Amino acid sequence: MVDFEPKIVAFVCNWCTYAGADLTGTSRIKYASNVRIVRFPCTGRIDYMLLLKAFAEGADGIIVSGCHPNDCHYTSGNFHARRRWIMFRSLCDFMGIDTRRIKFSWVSAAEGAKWADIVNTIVASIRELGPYEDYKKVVKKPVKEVSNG
Amino acid sequence: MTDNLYMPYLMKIEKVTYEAPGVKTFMLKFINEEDQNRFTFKAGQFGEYSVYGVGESTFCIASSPTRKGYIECTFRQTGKVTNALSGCEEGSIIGFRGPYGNTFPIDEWKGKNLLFIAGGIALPPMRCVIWNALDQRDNFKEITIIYGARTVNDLVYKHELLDWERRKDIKLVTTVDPGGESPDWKGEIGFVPTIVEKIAPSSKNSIAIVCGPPVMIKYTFPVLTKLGFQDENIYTTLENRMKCGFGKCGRCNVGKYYVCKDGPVFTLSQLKELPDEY
Amino acid sequence: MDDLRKRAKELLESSTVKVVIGYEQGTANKTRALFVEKPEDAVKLIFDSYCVQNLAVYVTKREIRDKGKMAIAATLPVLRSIIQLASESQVNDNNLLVLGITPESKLVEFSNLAEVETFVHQYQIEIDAHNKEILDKLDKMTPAERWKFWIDELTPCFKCYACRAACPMCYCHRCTVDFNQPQWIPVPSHELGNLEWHIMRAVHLTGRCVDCDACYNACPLGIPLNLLTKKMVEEAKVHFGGYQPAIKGEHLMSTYKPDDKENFIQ
Amino acid sequence: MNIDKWLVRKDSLEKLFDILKQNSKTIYAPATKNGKVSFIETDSFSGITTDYIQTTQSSKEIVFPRTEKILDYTKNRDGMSVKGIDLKDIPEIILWGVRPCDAMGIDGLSAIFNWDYKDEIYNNRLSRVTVLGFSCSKSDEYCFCTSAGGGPGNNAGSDILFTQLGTDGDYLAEVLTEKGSAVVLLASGLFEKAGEIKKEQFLAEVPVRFNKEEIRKKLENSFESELWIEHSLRCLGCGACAYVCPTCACFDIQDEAHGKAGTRVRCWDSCGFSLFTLHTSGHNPRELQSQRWRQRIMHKFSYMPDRLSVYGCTGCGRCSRACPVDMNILEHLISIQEVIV
Repeated sequence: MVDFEPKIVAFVCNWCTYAGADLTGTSRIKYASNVRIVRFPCTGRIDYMLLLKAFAEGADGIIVSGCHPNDCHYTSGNFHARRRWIMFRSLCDFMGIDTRRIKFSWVSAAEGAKWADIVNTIVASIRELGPYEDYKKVVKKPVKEVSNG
Repeated sequence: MTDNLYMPYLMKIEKVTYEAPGVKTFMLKFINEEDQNRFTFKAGQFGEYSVYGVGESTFCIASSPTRKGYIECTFRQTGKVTNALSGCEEGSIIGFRGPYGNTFPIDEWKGKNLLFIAGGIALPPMRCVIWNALDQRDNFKEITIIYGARTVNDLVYKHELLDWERRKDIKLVTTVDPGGESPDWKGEIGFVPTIVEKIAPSSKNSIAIVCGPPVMIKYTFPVLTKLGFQDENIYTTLENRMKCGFGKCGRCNVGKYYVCKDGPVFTLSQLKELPDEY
Repeated sequence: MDDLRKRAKELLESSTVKVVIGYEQGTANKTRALFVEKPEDAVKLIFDSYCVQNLAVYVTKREIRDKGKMAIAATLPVLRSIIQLASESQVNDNNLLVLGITPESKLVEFSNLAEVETFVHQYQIEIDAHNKEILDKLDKMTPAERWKFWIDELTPCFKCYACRAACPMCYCHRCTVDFNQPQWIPVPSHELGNLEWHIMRAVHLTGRCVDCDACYNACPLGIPLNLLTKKMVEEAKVHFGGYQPAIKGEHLMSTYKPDDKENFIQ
Repeated sequence: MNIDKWLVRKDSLEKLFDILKQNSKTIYAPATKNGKVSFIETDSFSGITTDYIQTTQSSKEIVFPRTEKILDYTKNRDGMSVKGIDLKDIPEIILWGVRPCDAMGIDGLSAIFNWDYKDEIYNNRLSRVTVLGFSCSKSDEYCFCTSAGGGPGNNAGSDILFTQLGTDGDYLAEVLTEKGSAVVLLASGLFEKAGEIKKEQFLAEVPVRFNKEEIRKKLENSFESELWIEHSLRCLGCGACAYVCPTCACFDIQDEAHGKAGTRVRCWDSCGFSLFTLHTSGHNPRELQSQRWRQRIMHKFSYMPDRLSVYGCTGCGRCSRACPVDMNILEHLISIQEVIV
């Protein structure tokens, strides 16, 4: 898939990763433009359902990123999020959802370079994996003419 | 109507009128000319208005069947579809399926007095009948309209209320719930049932049409009976959750009657036969 | 189970409770729930190896709960569900009296829920061998194979929500799937709708499921959807050392430890 | 109505299946999955399960699918283009191995879908389905088709009804409709003239348990009866009974949007759910489970006979089999007959 441009959705927390991404921009660091950033007050607010909706609407890869533990603006948002990510990721893996397409990371407001690096690596790996055909097939087949019993 | 029952007409929103907080009126024109000419309906019928990608919602056709070339609907922004509808501006496209349901038997009321009692957002189904009657005014004797709302601002069709007030051949009484009046409010103050009792229209040779929230209807019926109205001369409309509008999806039944096919217009005598399931 | 019948009769006669929830003989060799309100009906109560339905689902049902104080004949899974419901403040000592039935089918009456909790904590939530075997078989598959397995299993689902109805932990007055602003889970039972519903159910039961198989027994199509919640029980053990329903205890998914271990966050 | 009766040898059944397959017909037949027998698209005769009393789900799914697109729309700059379902796309289907109670259910569905307004989608699906019914030689305590106006050998709704004469005897084939004779024409070699055959002796024994006319009369003034509450205490309000039932036709209409385009979908719904009648204002005419259980029974045994002169129940007993809490409809109907005066 030479000309495949993966669609990546990034769910990021406003205080650290978004600020980090902002820093990436202000310090003129180039990174892949495939990522679409969605800003959240905190990683604690990033709901597992949003990841499923992202895949349902055609995303090929997802980044979920927020403040490092103990840096959370709301003290415990990222701790709660971490526990949810651990369990949700196991469930996704158990159901066969390709967890290589979901990247979890901590990026602080000062780590502009790390943000660019994370985006570039995931875009490269998803470009190699190709579009998320399995999920797209399930979405495209919303209504079976006559489903079996 | 194509053979697919579920296929709506495509309608363009010609005019959007802001009636009250969260209440809007749409004037809709058929995009396809023949549908426009072929389309007829009677007072009291309703339709399914659809916003594509969101869903369908049920409300009555608020314009009178005597006014050709367009239909109007009034709705309050409460659910998923009505929220999407109130987001539509003039010129956008929505769908309309109908007309469904039975009608107010206007022809039988010729030569009678008409008493319209409406509450809050229930004036639209009445407005359709009122204009229908007014467009053949001399068929009817006295026409009285008693319309109440929670506050002055909640009164819908404000400009039409003024027209009706100026007309000599109608008696219009508007009221607001106690505490809902504005300083320069000249109309009545009080709940609709109490105002009906105060005005005490005569029940001789007259028909009463009542639409409004269930609590208003519950307290208005006894007043009308006390005034001497017969059960079969009191008409009202029932509102139930609906999806198809033509008796298939099975959810709007009250006992063995389907509000979308045997209603929405019922007389009080019919209502009394219905089991307590509405 | 004569002492259960005798005790139920006494409780009703002294009207310490308004209703006793137990099992009665059903059609064919099935058993089903019975709500005894009159002392003389207590004789219909039975208990045998067929009594597997989780009766705790009824303690949050409005028509039963509004009758007044309830007594419930509870086997181990039901006891666990009751403690989990108590920890989510759905039941308490003055609206529920528990008649425990131990794994050795002996009647043990608990005077309060704390006693039930100590009894329940004697037993760990263990996935039975048969299901553990299936879980291991699935773990050995590649993600693509697991995906195919689950899409095939979930496609026949017609979203009758019997799994939700039969689960004592699914007592929400209005479930997320019943909201349409926004409509998180598609209503139609096509492949995407089924996938998202079963993922949502597994996530909402993580850390709350007591592995009683009520959902699997209720599914009219025999879909092995209890494997999802069993996997989450196993994962909870692997990552956080497992959990036990506890009235005052922490809930697995609404607390955290600063040193929660993981190997995938960069 | 003179039904022409044919004899089909035991081993020519497989040949019939293959002939139908060769004529590129899609065949749905009972097959086992997860220990449950359901109608699944089958390509080989050997894949068909034969020793079962009833499939878990009825064959309703074939004429009234659980999810069905009714229109497509696309928003474009100058407006909206909406396309209905192309009725010609609906495939030809052979329904193999339908029990008489399922076939009879089609009459109930057709009554609803053709009450005043004709539902062309349903009618088109039905017109493309050929129902090959198989009579019942076994029944269990859930079956009550004989009380609901049907029977183990009832041919209502079937295009051809096969009755096996004895455990591994040949089949009596009663051809009832043009679609049936079309199949006979297709495989005329396999159908031999059948003499006078009394099929009753090979049918299952299903005792009559109640009189549906009597129940219908009693239901008329039983709206306020306490029975509804007592019966429905253990009902959990799921949709299993409605979705396995051959005559339940209630549906929901939902829109699905993906960007600029989307579909409007009709999908199954159940009166057992509280959402079924919930108003946006929060008011719900049927708030309690007892009211919803009453609606289920009244609709099938009182409203449908009154309005559509067809009962909404064929006595298959599926709802009792599928119910997680053993809400046995037969038991409730019998107690209605005895208790309500």
